[in-house]
Amino acid sequence: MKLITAIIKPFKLDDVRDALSTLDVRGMTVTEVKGFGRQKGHAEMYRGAEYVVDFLPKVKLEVAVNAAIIDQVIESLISAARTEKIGDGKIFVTDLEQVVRIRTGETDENAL
Amino acid sequence: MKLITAIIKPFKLDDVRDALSTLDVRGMTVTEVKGFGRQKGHAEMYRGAEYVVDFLPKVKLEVAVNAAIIDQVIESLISAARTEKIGDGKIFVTDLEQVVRIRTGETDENAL
Amino acid sequence: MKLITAIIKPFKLDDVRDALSTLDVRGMTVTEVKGFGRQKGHAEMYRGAEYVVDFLPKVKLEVAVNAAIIDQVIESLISAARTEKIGDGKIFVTDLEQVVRIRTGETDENAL
Amino acid sequence: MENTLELRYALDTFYFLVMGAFVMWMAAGFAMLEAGLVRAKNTAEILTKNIALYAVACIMYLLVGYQLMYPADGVNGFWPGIGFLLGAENDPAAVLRTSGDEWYSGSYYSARSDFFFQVVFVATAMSIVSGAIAERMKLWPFLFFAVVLTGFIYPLQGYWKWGGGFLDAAGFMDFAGSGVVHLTGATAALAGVLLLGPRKDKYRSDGRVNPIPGANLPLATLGTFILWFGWFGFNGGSQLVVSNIADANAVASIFVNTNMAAAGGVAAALSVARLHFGKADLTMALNGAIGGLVSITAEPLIPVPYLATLIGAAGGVLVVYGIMWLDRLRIDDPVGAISAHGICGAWGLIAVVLSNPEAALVSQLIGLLSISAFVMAASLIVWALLRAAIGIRVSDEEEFTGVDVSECGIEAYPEFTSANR
Amino acid sequence: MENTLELRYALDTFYFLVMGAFVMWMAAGFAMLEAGLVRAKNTAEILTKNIALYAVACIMYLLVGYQLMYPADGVNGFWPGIGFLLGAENDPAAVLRTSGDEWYSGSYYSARSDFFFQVVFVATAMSIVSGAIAERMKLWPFLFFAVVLTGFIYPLQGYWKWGGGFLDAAGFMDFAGSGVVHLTGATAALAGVLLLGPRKDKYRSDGRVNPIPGANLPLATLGTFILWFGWFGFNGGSQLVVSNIADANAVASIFVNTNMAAAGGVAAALSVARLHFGKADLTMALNGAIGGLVSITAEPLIPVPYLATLIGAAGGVLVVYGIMWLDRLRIDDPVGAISAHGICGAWGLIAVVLSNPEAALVSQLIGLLSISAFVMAASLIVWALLRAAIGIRVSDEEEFTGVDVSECGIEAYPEFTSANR
Amino acid sequence: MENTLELRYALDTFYFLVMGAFVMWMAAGFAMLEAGLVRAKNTAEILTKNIALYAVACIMYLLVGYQLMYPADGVNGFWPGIGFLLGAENDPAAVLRTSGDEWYSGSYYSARSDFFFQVVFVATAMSIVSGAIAERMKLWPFLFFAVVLTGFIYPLQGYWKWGGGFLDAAGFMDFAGSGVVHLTGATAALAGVLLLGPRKDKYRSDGRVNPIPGANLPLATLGTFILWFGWFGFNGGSQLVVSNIADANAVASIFVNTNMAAAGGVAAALSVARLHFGKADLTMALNGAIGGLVSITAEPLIPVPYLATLIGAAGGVLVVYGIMWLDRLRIDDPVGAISAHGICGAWGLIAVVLSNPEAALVSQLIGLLSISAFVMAASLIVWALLRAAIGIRVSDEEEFTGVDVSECGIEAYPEFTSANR
Ligand SMILES: Nc1ncnc2c1ncn2[C@@H]1O[C@H](COP(=O)(O)OP(=O)(O)O)[C@@H](O)[C@H]1O
Ligand SMILES: Nc1ncnc2c1ncn2[C@@H]1O[C@H](COP(=O)(O)OP(=O)(O)O)[C@@H](O)[C@H]1O
Ligand SMILES: Nc1ncnc2c1ncn2[C@@H]1O[C@H](COP(=O)(O)OP(=O)(O)O)[C@@H](O)[C@H]1O
Repeated sequence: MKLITAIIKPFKLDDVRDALSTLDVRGMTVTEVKGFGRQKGHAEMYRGAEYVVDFLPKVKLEVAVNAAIIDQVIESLISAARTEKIGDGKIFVTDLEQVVRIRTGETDENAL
Repeated sequence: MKLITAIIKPFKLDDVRDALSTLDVRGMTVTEVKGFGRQKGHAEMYRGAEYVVDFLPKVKLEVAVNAAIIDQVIESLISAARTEKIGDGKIFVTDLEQVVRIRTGETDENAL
Repeated sequence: MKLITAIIKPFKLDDVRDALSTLDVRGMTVTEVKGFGRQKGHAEMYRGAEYVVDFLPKVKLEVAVNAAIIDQVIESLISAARTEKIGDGKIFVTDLEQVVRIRTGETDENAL
Repeated sequence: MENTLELRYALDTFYFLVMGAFVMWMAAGFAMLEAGLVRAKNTAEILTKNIALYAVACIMYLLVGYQLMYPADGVNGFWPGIGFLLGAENDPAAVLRTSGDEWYSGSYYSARSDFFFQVVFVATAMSIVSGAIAERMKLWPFLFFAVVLTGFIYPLQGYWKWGGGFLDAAGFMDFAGSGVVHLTGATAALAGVLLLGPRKDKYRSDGRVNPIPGANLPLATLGTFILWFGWFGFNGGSQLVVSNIADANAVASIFVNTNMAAAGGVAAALSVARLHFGKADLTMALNGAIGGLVSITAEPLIPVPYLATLIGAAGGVLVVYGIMWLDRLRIDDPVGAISAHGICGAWGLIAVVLSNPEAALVSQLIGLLSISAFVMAASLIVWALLRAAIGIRVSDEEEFTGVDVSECGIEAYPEFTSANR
Repeated sequence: MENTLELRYALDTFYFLVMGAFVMWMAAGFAMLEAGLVRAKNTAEILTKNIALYAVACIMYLLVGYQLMYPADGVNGFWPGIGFLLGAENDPAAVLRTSGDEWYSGSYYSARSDFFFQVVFVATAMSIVSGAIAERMKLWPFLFFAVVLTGFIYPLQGYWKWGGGFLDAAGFMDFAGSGVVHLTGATAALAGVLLLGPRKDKYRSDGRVNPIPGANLPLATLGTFILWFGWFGFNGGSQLVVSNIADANAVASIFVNTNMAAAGGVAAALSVARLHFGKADLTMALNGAIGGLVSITAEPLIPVPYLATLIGAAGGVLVVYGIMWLDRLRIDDPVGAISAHGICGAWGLIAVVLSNPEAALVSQLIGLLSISAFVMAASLIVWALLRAAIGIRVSDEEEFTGVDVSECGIEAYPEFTSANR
Repeated sequence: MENTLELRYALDTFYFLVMGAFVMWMAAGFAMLEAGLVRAKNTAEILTKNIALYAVACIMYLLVGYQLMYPADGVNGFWPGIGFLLGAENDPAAVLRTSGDEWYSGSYYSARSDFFFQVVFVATAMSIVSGAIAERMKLWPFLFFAVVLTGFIYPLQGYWKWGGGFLDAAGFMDFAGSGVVHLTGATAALAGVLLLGPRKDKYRSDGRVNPIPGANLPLATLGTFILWFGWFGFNGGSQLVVSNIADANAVASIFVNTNMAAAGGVAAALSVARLHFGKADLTMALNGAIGGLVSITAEPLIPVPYLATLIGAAGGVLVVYGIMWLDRLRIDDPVGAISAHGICGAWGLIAVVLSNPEAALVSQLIGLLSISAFVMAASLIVWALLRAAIGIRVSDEEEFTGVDVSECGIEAYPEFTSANR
């Protein structure tokens, strides 16, 4: 099993979720994060003084999937999240050694 | 060392923390997240229009532990977090290659 | 590639970001978390009743880096984040199997 | 005797000023109500609109509107003739020369106090608009519309009734402005909404409504209480005079009826919400209070308090169904202003015939239609011109990010919200 | 002369209406104070309770309560006899026929203005209840209790003193309602809390108190300032008449004393908090202001301002210790209403003897006990019946999720909070 | 005749009390404005300061200040002589013995109502200070300063003008207190800020300004609306008498001018912000309203409304540039109080000569300089003594964590914010 962690633009969340639902992805976990990267924050003014908002609001998506479908998931994730503008985000894949469903105690593939 | 990531129901957080304290777990990190899974969100009404709250509030717990005690930790985590209702959450285990304590520079097992 | 996850004190975030910018680190992702560890929360009073705030505000930093520069990054991270007071936080390193840049589809080292 | 006249004049002026200050306070009520019912990302901008429209209303009504609405001599029943600025203040000596009988033929309270009371009414009308077009209209075209509404559109139709124009002659009754103020504001708002379209994502392609919850309901509740309080000035001051037993009794009746209508509106709206949604939707209770208040405004004096309660309750029912009905028509009004001020305003005009023997249904309908047709036409033209000239709607991206950042450059709650809502 | 009578009548009526409007504004104060001191997840519901109870109070007092409290002819000192609706408005001609001496024997201001002033008092009493039972009581049983309290319980004991019943005859003094209004509200609240029990997790098994911080302290502060402001109407209007030198002086003294008592309450409560907790607990300062105000309400006229300050300061001390003491008894009152209105209400009744030579401690105690015993008994019965019939407490799960979702179906701050608090 | 005197007395007293209550309400306005413009972590503390300073002001002015400012017989034009407590209330019989001509030589309204009106002014002056020193000054030294300012510094300079001292003799004109109240408050604030230094991180080493956005702009807007409303009492009550035609006209003019100046201030500040920043900075619009109000306060009676609008607009321009200029001088004022009350206060004093033929620029400048020099010197001394004795600034760590936790032990919004802002 693999854990796919994707940093995406917040307003793409619904699209991505819909895209993944069509695959065999049964769940995901979402965190609000702030991102820092090539995309630069915008300058704002407050009472005459300028300042730059460095960190941009992003959404982090964590999806545990069966290793078998990983390419498929990444592909559909990319096509749903892509705007082709800078700041679209990244996908990270890590290995999952073990998965347990708390309710039932089922483990690994069965627990996804 | 392993990193245990658990998605649990928010009101179980205190129970889980208490359970882990009895083991040799010295710290943990908690993030508020939103979950999406088999458990469906509830329908709400606002000014006569219905809508479904898809994403449910969950809490993500990250605990770095010595590989030796991992089964024990998972077991006690499960029994503290379980309500046997849908949506109890998942536990993911990943491998930790390195751990450093920032204050002292201690590494690996000593840093936990 | 490796994923460096650091739990640090919130007010050290700017220093850490500045320190990493001088290295070849192009991006990072930041999450607000609550930490539980050796550092104990402080007692507060509300209307005559005392209570202890257990969980302390921390910031979680995730930085994906080329395995080659990992020691360098950790070192500069530590020196920027350290206050030598309890609660300075931890650094965790995990292996990243795959990285994709959503905008371009570039992968791995190129995607960082 | 002299002293008595002085005292009457003084008491009526003071009463007028206090009632006017209460109405001015309604500006804060609208600002809070609207700020509470929009999303966090559009809150600073709606606040800016509210305080700026109040300033615009004061300035425009001073320069043009007051003279237009209350001309010394109207050209005819439809057209007052163009006039500017204020007239002179009353001369104390002249006031004292008036004998008791002539007293009330002139307005024997301070002329400046009359202006003050009138100017806060204009601001009320314009405040209604800001709520309905919230979360998607550009700031500057809105303020330009405020210039036209408060300087020209409102005073013109106001002249028809309160300035002694053709609606007054036709026996149209509108004591404190269910029509002249509230229906006018709601109609101008509706015109804007029609040209503006709904907020993105409000209506789904499958025809269902996507609710967009307000960010701060305590604020919305506070706004409603402020409006309720201010309405004692709005209706109570519209008696114009308090300095004798009959008028004092009248003002007291108006206070009681105004309060009871709002109470009836809350009770009814909450009950309807409970019935239809199964839950006690607070926002509907708030709209119910306002619906009740608007409904009694055309005739707050004559009904017994029980009838006033019922008129308000009917307003509370109407406002809830009105909101759902407008949503079905895809007329998107984030705060329910069109329903509360428009539908209940119309109902208020009609309800006059329930208690006032001098009112006729047909006159009321003539008034209702004249005001709404004129305001709709004039507003549509102004909004359309603005749309053609500079655009009235923000871009999709600005709407997504929130107009606070795009229009005001600041956030209303920079520490409380995450940006991905 | 005629004109002078007319003017007196007009001025007193206008004064009464303005003071009444100030008191109505207190409804907003209670709503904000309570909304600020509960958790975010219970905010929309407490707001709904507040606006709905105000509506219920107005309707019930109109239909039954007013006639019950101020009957034309009470049956005896305890029982006014059943009556409904309002009496007639004063006839101007009859008023003018009154000679100067008889003038104040009748209430020569508008009868409707009297109703208005009275009805906002009832709402105040009921507002006290909503705070104490917050965060765990169901909405609809609460509103049913409001029907009974505002229609029957409050007017009945009100009759005893202000309607000319046995407490009045016994020489009990309660100028503006430390007992009739505040103690009544607090006692009804205490009865509810006793049957309801504390919020889950408020008291730990080891006997310690688990603080549950309020979600929005600026709101609570705003509410306190609103109450402070409204109290000028509450006490100042209770002089009933302002139209001559002596009464005008009296009203002025009341304003000064009311203000000074609140100031004393803040200073004292903050000092006690500083002493005991080491920090300047804002919520105690807020409770101190209210405690000071309640304390002076039974006799805001006679004390010199220095004494008024001290009476208020004593109230500020009492309210802080009262809150801690009630917590030790596991009587859970999220906003401190029982302490501020009950304990300080009792103190206010007793403090009358410090300045009013006509007051006797024993009469004050008789009043204190009669009111609190009756209200406690009546309220316990009503709450118990409601509990048996439909339940008064939400389920544990609803309490955990928050009553906003379960009772109102909406959240007060949907964008600001995360759900796991 | 007797009745007429009684009525005049009663009406003027009632007017005074209502206007005073409006001014008292400004305390809430300052509290909300300041709470909205600081960061969340410093909100409970600023609220505590605001309610506590109001209490301190009332107590100190009662004990010392009032007698100092309005002595029966001043020692000389600079020094009133030490006095304590209030004088006696007017005796009705004595009032009635006064013949018409003498009437206004004495203040024939209730003496207590005069105290009430005056005491809320002191609180206003002190409220100005709390905003400017926000987010970094300790609570208790601040309250100690409040003791000195409201008991001594304010009354002393107040005596110079309003108590009949040397500035009054010099022909200095300050109708409602652009100088006596607003400039005084702003100067005391400036003295504090100079000794206190800017908030950490406000000014970068490269000379640029680091903006620190306010946490809750709806609250700040509400505060501004409250101030706007309360200002009708502030200026309108300063006519002191309303009970005849000429005075009633005067009060009405003051209401209109006050309103127009605020409107002008909003319009001008918003336009300047638009011009310079490209966006409609809401906080500048709010400061503009206050700047306009302060500007008209020295002479709200004589200008025609168009001139009042322009005087207010000039205030709106000044306040924006003033804020940017003070930032360049590294004078850190989180809410813009020094600019709005100080710079606009000075401008208001000067603007008197535009409409009042009896005013002379040189007298105005003498007043401006006397007040600001004295208040600056006295305040610097008190702040410096406090700094030496107990320190006035919180530690760096407390400033980082927020003074809510360190000074009050509680958070203003415990559920809304994350701690790493
Ligand atoms: N090395 C990194 N480690 C962790 N997160 C990163 C890294 N680089 C980028 N990110 C995240 O991805 C987001 C988008 O990256 P950015 O460089 O702005 O644009 P793009 O994805 O188009 O290259 C950032 O805001 C940040 O949250
Ligand atoms: N494949 C997944 N990847 C990441 N998180 C998941 C995944 N499946 C479930 N989760 C998380 O676990 C939570 C509970 O899962 P759910 O399917 O609702 O119930 P259960 O745990 O009882 O099977 C979800 O809300 C989500 O946060
Ligand atoms: N075993 C662990 N797993 C996950 N996070 C941890 C663990 N131990 C500590 N942390 C995180 O690191 C933070 C600091 O740890 P703490 O023990 O308080 O001090 P120190 O880092 O100085 O040893 C904690 O607040 C927590 O967020």
